[in-house]
Amino acid sequence: MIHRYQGVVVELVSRAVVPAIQVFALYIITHGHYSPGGGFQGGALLAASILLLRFTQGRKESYRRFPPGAGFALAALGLLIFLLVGLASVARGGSFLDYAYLPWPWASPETLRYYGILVVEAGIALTVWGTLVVVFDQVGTRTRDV
Amino acid sequence: MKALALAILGIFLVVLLYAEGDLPDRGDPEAPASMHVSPYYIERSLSDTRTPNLVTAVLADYRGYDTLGETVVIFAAGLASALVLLRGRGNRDT
Amino acid sequence: MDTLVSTGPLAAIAVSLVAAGLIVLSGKRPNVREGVTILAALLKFGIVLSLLPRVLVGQTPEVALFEISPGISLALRADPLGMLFALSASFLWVLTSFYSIGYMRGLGEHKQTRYFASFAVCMSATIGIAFAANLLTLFLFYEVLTIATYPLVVHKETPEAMAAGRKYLAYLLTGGVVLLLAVAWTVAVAGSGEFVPGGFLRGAADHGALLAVFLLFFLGFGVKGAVMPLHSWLPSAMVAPTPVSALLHAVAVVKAGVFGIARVVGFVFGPDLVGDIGAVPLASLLVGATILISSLLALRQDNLKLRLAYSTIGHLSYIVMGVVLLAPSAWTGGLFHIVTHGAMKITLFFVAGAIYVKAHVERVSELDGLGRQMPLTLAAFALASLGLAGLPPIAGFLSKWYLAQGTVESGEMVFLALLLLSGLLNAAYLFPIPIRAFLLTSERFRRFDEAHVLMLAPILLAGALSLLLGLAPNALFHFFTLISRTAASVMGGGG
Amino acid sequence: MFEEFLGRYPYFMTVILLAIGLYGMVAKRNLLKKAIGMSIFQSAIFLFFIQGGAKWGATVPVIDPQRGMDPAQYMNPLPHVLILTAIVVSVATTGVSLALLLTIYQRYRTLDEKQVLEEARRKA
Amino acid sequence: MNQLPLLLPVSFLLFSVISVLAGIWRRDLGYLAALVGAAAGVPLAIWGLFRVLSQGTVRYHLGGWPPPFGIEYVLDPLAAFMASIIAAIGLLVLVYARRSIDHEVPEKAPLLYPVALLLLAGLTGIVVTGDLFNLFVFLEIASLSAYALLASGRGLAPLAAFRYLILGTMAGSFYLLGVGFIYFSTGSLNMADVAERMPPLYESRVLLAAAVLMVLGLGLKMALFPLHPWLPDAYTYAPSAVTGLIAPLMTKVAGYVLIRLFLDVFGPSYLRDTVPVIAAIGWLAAGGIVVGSVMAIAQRDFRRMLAYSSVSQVAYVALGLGLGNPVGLIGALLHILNHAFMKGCLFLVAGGVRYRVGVWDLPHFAGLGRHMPWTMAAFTVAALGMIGIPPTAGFFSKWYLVQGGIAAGNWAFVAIILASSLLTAVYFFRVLERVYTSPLSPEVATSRGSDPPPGMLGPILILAGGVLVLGIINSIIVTQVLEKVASSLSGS
Repeated sequence: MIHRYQGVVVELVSRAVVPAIQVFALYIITHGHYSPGGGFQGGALLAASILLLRFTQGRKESYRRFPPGAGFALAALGLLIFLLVGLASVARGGSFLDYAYLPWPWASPETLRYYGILVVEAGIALTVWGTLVVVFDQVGTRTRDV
Repeated sequence: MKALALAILGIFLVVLLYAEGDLPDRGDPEAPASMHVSPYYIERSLSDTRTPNLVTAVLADYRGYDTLGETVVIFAAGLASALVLLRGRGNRDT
Repeated sequence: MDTLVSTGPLAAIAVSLVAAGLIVLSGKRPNVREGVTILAALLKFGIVLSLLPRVLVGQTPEVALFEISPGISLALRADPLGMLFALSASFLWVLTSFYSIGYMRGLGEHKQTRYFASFAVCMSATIGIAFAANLLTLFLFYEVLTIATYPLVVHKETPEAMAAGRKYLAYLLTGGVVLLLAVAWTVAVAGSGEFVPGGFLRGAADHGALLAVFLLFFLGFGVKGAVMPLHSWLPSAMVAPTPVSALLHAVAVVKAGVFGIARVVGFVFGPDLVGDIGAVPLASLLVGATILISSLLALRQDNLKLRLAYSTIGHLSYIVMGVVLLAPSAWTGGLFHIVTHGAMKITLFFVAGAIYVKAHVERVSELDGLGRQMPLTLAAFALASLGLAGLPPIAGFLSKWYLAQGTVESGEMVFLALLLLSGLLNAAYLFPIPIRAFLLTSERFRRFDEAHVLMLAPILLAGALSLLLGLAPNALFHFFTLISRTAASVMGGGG
Repeated sequence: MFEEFLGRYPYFMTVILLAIGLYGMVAKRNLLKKAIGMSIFQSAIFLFFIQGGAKWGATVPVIDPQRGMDPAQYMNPLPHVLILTAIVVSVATTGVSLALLLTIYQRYRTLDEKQVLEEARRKA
Repeated sequence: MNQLPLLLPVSFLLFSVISVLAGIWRRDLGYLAALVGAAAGVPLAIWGLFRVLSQGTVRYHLGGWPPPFGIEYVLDPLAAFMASIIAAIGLLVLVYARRSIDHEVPEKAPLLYPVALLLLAGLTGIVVTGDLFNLFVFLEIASLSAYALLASGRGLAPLAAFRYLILGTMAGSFYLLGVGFIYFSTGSLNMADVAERMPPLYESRVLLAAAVLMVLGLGLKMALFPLHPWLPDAYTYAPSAVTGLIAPLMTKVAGYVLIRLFLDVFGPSYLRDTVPVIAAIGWLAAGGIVVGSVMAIAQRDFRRMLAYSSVSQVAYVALGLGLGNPVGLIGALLHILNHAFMKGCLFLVAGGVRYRVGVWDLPHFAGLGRHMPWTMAAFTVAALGMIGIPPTAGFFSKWYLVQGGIAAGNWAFVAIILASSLLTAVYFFRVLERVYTSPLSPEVATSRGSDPPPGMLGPILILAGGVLVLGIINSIIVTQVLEKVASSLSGS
């Protein structure tokens, strides 16, 4: 499934589209506070961009852009961010995931919550991104001979 | 096995149709679900979290821990599918 | 009755458990292993004996350990009845230990470590049963005894032994389950299950339910006590090595069953209540039938150990009969029979084992003339046979005498007749053995060749004990005092 | 009457979908079809939750300054949140199930339950 | 704020993530991190248990939001009790897993340990949560991990895992649907809040439907007869360490959820008196006990036999619940603990035999008593426990269950419990007989005879010792922990 697509149009368009998808994904993640969106959706888009690379650029190129092992690292990192945000408020005496206790004493609780949500959404996005690519890589590299 | 499966299906349908009578109507503003917990989110979200999107506010803050669990589920799925497909070199058990 | 906190009962149990561990560890060195066995046997007997003086002056050494179920402790108490059983079992263990070593070495048996270790665990459990102060504790040790006996039954590992083992487990585990139900039911209606002389169940439930509980107890313990029709595991289990048959299937295991029945009648229900709920007719019918039928069956056995096994079944039912007749003399006779039958039957089994080791004979019909080769052994056999048949001055006479008195007291003249008849039957199946051995001759046995002293000495001692108990029932260990005190407390307990 | 119908029919639709999904899960012999049935079943549950969050005369749960913060003006956000989570769970389950199907296919070259068992017996 | 309830699941999660990251760097470190995580869980769980027992239930508001609005964690005696079991079994099995996994499925090792930790996180999350939906999320975490772990065996393992996945997802969905019904009729997801708002709705059909659906779902998860057919295959093909982890915990936690729903959500009076759901569970369990035991007798594969025995043993838990009285419930809870130790021990023994002998057919057990003395001694203890011979732990759960049956006047249940211990004796003594009295089978005789390496033998012996110790101290557990849990039943 992961091989280079023989065709100039597809190659060029996909090269152009991938960054656009990724920017849009960032928008989705960050704009989740005001409109439907957030980490899951954005993460899925990010993953989609990588999958597009995998479909069109072939192994060599797309593995250079996004190594197969990076999926695990990203997924773990995203989850780690989530957990650490939670534990950060624990460290300051609050409840787990109580963003009002985040270590940034100058801001008001609601502002802290606002940014807390943002950080958490970013963590989710990383996890979703990494995991979807991992699943694809696992299944995709196996189905070549099927 | 088959009989068991169909029995489950039968019980399931009977239960669902039996329950139908006492479920609140669709869109009923007086339904318990709309009366009890959710008004709190609608009224407080903006002042608590400065987030107008209620779904995001509930998802990532009020019920943020569910979302952590959800992230773990995704993470678990990644690990799980990789674990299932892991295969050692020269260890093709077919 | 004074109670007295004492770790004695606990130590008596622990000694052989620890010994079992040491035996396993020293498995590679037979001498150490057997040294441990002997030492543990002596030590255990010593500990039990050391409790005796205090019991005789009316104190009750007891110890309650941790709770094993809310409100029920693992409690041990050396009351006269328990002392009676513990004393006879632990004394006979000493004899059997010596005998075992001679027997196992004489035959070069395999897996002796497993054998001695299981034996030690069995003895722990037996003493635990004797000293148990409440139903749950009794049940715990009872089940341990069941399991620990299993390796001994299957010791030979022949297909026959394995089949006997399965049969043994099927009967005994089922009995255990029935017993568990009875114990749980008792605890459910009465609270704790702590033994009280004269019983504690009166008024705890209506008579129908109590009758059901009693029958469950009777069946549960009756399996071990080999009351017909629950007896058939016992003859099968005779495939075990003879010391096992001797101690466990004549003294410890089966006596644990009848001891349990005595406990239940005397200390859970109380004789009066047992009478009131109408349990006596059924129980005594079973027991009477057992005495008669087992004696008849014993007559038909050619295999010496099987004949002894059926004889055991009958004699166990003597004890049960004494217990369920509910008269003081019957109790005295029944309980005394625990001791006397133990001494006599162990003699007989020891002899059977010695014959097997020295002459490799298992059948009665092949014994002709053996008296030449092993006169001392067979003399002991003759002595014990006379005792079992109930001839004075040997121990069996006394217990039968009291039993007979009991039948008169309770007005059950049928049982008196039964007693006399079965005495005749006893004579009929036991006397031919020494008679053949001494009076007939055969080519095979000419030379004087007694068993090894490790086997012979226990035989003679056990035989001597049978005689001594008949001449002076209170000699040595004050068995008779213990018994009369038990009977008095149970009958006078008012419950 | 029509109101009544509108208030009830989504539920019956959901039940029908649930039944289809459940039937697929339990009665189909092809493993992939079982997985598809599972997806249908889960989706039906999502619909059940979502339609339960509806409220006549209310809008999407994003605070609109013109409408203020009156609970009657917005739909119940909680079912949406729950279903977002449940969707993720469903995606995860589907992913794992596909990975499993892939291994099964690689080992036995078929996804028919009976044939898989026959193959396994043949190999053993 | 007392962070205690949170610590267990979150620390498992954290170490799982660390284990993945460390494993990318160096494979051994992944295992080490997982082991540290599991080891950290035990003192936390025990600490939690003591804390709860001395100072009462700890309630924890995640995100700082008060209960009906936020998610609540409730560490009460029951939850702390379950968490301790999970943590203890988890640690022992992870220690054991190293050698066993390297022997059976070495290629799976890099990811197996993080997934195992996720399983533990999921199970502890289920145990401490006080929120119906959060429970679903953690149930799915645990289930997903379990599917993957079970699928990592050889042969038919993926198919067995797939079947389990289908049925497990069905079960989860039933549960979710039940949560939906509860939510739409009460408006709340918090267990305590739901329980409060429920009594006026006791006539509602929706509530009944929710109860039936949830019981159906959890019955599937806990392999309650007749919903058990997924279990034997799943346990038979998985690597032995995996079965050793999942068999003691997974079905029991589903049983725990059932108990939790019964006690704290629907309320005992509803499920027991208003609608006879509890009685139905009891009768199904009675059927399961018999069927599981009989099927176990018919098996030739050691682990398949154990799997069917699990069907029967988990039905004990359901039966204790089905009795609907405090003593029965104590029996059920005690059996969760005892069975975790006994079954864990037995499956680990199976792995040990596999390690030395290579197979786990019953005929190959012949003569192993000499060959691997310690392993088989542990096996003997655990088997006696399963049969219910005192003083092992198994006897005492049977004891309380029988007492519960007598108290409920339900003689049929009493008879079934007692009869099933005899059936259990049949299939275990059959093995014991082989182990100790048959000659070694020829294939085995050639291999080196000894117990498995200490890393595997240690956990086996600890579990076997636990079977004995738990029997001796059962009264402490009952009076200190379980009676507090069951007392809520005696009032009504």
